[in-house]
Amino acid sequence: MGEVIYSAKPLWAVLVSMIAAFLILLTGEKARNLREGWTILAALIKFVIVFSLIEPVLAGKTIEYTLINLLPGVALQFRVDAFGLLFGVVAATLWIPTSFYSIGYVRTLNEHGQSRYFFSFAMCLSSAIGVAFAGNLLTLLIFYEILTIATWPLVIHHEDESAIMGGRKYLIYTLTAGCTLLLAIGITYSLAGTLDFTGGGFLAGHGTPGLLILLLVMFIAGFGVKAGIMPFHEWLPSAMVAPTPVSALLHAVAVVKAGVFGCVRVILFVFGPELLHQLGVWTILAGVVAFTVVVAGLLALGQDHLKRRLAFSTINNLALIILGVSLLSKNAMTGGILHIANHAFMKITLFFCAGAIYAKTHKDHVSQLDGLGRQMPFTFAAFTIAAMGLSGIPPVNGFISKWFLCLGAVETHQIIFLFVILTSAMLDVAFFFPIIYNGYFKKPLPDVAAKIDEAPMIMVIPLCLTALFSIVFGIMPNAFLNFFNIVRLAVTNVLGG
Amino acid sequence: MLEYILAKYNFWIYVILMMIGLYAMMGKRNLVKKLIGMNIFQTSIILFFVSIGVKAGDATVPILKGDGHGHGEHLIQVADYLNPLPHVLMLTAIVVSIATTGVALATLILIYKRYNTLEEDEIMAIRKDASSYKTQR
Amino acid sequence: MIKNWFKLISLIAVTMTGALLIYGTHDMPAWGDPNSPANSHVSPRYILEATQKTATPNIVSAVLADYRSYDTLGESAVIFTASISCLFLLRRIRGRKEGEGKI
Amino acid sequence: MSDQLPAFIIIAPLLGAFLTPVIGWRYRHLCRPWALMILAVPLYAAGGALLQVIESGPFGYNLGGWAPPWGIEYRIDHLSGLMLVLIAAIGLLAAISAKPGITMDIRGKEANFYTLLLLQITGLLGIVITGDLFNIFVFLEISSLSGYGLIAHGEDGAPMATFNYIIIGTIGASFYLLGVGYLYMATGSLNIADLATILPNLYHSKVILVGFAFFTTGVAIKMGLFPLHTWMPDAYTTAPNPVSALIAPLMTKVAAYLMIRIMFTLFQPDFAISVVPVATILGWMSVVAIIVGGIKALAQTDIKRMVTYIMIAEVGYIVMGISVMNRPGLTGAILHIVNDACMIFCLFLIIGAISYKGHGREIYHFQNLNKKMPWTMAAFVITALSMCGIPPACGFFSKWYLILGTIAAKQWVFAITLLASSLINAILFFRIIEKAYLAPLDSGAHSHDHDHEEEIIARDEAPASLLIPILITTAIIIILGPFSGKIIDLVIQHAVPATF
Repeated sequence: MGEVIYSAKPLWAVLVSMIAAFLILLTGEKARNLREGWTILAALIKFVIVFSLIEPVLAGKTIEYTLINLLPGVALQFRVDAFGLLFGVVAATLWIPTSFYSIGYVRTLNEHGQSRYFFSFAMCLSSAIGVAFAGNLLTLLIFYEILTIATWPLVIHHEDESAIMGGRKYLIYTLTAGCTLLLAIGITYSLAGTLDFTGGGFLAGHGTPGLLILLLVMFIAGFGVKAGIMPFHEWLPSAMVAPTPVSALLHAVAVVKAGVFGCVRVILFVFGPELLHQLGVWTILAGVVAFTVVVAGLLALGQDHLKRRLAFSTINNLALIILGVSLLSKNAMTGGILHIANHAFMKITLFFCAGAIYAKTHKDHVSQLDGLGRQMPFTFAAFTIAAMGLSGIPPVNGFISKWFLCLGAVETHQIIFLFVILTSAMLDVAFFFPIIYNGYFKKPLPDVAAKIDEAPMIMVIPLCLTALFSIVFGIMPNAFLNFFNIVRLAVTNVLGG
Repeated sequence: MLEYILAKYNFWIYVILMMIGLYAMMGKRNLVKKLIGMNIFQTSIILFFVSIGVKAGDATVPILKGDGHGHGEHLIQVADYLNPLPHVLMLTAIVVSIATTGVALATLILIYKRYNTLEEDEIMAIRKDASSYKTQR
Repeated sequence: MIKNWFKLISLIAVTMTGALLIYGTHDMPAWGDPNSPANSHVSPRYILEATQKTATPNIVSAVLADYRSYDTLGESAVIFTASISCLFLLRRIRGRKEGEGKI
Repeated sequence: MSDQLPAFIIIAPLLGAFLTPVIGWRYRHLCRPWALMILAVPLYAAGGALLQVIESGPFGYNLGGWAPPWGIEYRIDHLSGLMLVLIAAIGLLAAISAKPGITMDIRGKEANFYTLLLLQITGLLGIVITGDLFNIFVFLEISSLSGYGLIAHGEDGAPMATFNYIIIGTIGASFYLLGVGYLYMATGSLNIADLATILPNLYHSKVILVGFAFFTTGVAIKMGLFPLHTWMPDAYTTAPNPVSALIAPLMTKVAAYLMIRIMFTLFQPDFAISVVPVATILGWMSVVAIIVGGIKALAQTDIKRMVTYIMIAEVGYIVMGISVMNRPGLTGAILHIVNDACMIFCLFLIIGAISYKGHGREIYHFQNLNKKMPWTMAAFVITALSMCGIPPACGFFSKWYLILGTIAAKQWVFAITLLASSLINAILFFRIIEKAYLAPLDSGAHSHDHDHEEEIIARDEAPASLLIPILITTAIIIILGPFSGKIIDLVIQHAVPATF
């Protein structure tokens, strides 16, 4: 790794939305515009700070900021490397459209508890950035736990029975996972004496293979809960009771991505490809996630509730990311990491669309959408673009990541995984295209307006923008935010050379 | 053997006394009896302590013979006087024991005013009735 | 039945405690041994010095009120605490009926 | 002045206590300012003492100018300095917050109340500061006796609970005294530092073994370690609210401090490992304590009683940290003493605030409480999260060190118990948070698009004298978390024996 810059920028990136969160709470319901002003302001400042980090990181530098020493060898420390930056940029960028969209959504539906909603939202973003910029496992865990708690008020937002049950399920899953992680991190520390992420891992040469495998299982189980890996995915569809922007944030940007991010951090920066090859567990790991990919795709087919269908699609795609990384070949890794960003843009578009449809028409089942494409053309166009992207159809950005994933699968000489990836793409087609077909070509239901009658502009513009960006990044992966270069750098950091 | 018993028997007696007191504190159901047990227990500890300070032979109470300014009739011999420290400690312990007894008696007065009995079983029965009454309400 | 069961438990606990205490006496210096550690480590100095240092022929008083006077301060605090505790518990405040709000 | 600083820590509250009834004789309303003024002195002095320890290492103070084994000495090292500051700070906050509780339960007896409060704090401070085994007993009795008096003045059932506490507490104190007697018999000394140099030659003496056993049992009774906890839930549940807030967090922690003193200063650490298997026994007892405490807490609907059972589990944490006998474990135990004192204190204050506002303590009484008492409930949430071990609140960090300790000792059962216990805590607290923050489920009227027609619930916050201490404690809970590294660096790492 190259030069290290000491700067408080990562800290500010985390703090800005935390401060905003408290300002939101203090402002309260009385001054709504001011309250929403804080959200937007914080989102913009956060984006500027994170954006300013891209250039030095791409120049091979690492930005470091130590807050407090906790243990010999462990500090509360931020360290921005390429991989962390990727997640950070995605989260910070997507917060801007999400905040606008949220404002539209909660005002259209006249939701209750708006202050709590925006407060939790800002806290989520803070902790997501904290997860991204964490320099070691303990710091990561700290922000990961804050994220868990900050999301809970969002999940139970509706305060009806299904919301509370969903919230309980969510807490039980994620807190248990947090405990598992705490234990795993404790063991890691007692083995290696350090917790700092190192490209290529730092656990090699410590402990017995049996213990290391146990450790890997604990880590993957711990982070896998948020990432929705198969035996632990149960909470995710239940958490769909949350308001749609929350689902968008949950599924596209912050929460589940934090889980995936953690998995990838552990695989690449704690264990490292070499150690995993030595232990010979990568095929098992890849097998488990491949199973998740396929089964989640199949389950998605059976869902009539639109958001539940999207939830299973999320599980499917997240598993795809981890699959790419656990294949441990260069291209697969590139594809997997790049898919973090690409999937975020596409999935947030899809959720925005689902939310716009719900806000306008109060419909949330696939079977109710017949002919709605004529009433809401922009929404449906965006939906189509994102769905195409997820199915791997060029020129949308999903194609690029899937292409690299396929290349990587071929590199490993395990053709089965290539089949898995292709099957997944086909399943994507199978569960998305009926929606598009229903929307455009089916005979409109009686309650569908004949003329164009979209959701409020403040909701439609963000979803169009994210869809647009999905195409732009499909054509020029390096546009604006240099995603592709960042990913390449991250992979180089891991594999060296 | 006899020597061994002679060397230890008085500690044993105090231990037996202590255990009588401890049993009363734990096993008796009458609160006053518990309190009496507590007193026996504490007193036996005091006796135990005091017996540490004993010196066999001619040792006497630790009050110096002499003019009180160190110019005694003869040189002070350590073996002539009992060990004063346990006595000092036990003066404090006696006070502590009295104080505890006092506070315990004060709570007993409160208990008696409220329940009109000092039998633990009866008090428990009354409290059980009261709480079931509360839940019914 | 339950009562007896409880007493049995107490009896066992008490017997075990007593046995432990008696077991501990095994290594004790003999009763009245003038050379036991208790009689030879700290206390001789009290006997030898007390009159010069404190001008008190009664060594117990000297130790009580001077060497370990701080214990004695604590002792008076204990008595004070107990008296205030009793006062606190038993004093009746005018205008407040006894047992008010209680069963 | 600064040489005599340690003396002020005890003398000020003690003399203050003696004078309080005199002041209260005529001017009852002056008792509170007087007590607060008095309590500021030990806080200042303890802070100064801690700084001095940090700067120049442990120091002693000979009372009356008598050299240690003959006279009584104060011994202030890193551990006792930390404890002094903790006790003085919580004592002051408790005295500030006592006002509403007094007007509720103890009207008319302010003078006596503040006297006993000062004596209680004197006793606790004295236990920590003194370097003499018998002097510890005297202060233990001061704090116990004032505690008995304060607790017995509680709600219905308090006298009975207090009587049980007196009996069991006296057994504990007497066991401690017997331990002192056995040690004195074998060594002839009462000074801890002196004993620590004499004892290693006598480790295989049966007198010492029995003395140690009685020390530990006596202290375990005072701290409410599992099978000896029976007095605790009743006593702390029935005590008046300001009293439970003062005594519950401090008494158990001071007893835990005593246990650390006995095992690591008075005796060498390897005594408890190799000579007698005390460490193992304590470890398994703590496992049972954590599990039983958690399960019993789950069974309670009265939140105050629930917190007392949580305390039993938390005592288990501390003992577990001690029992693993390694550096991270003991660090975690000491850190948890500080953290847990703050958290339990805050919880009892919140319970006091809620009761003061006339709400019941059953969980269903928490309905809508977030609208009536938003600040109190926010503090409750933060404390609850800290109890569940959610960062950045302080609970997470002590848990982290404790888990490192269990891992280093390869005690997997211990580690899993700790984790399971934080999950139990999560269930315990989230069922209350759900109740407090969420609309009632059975109202049925909760449709998706309700138009702000929720009934307006007036804000009805606790008085400032109670609310401000709550918020200060909450702030401390958050700040202690990230700064635990600093505390360990400056203080706790020196308190852990160098052999670890």
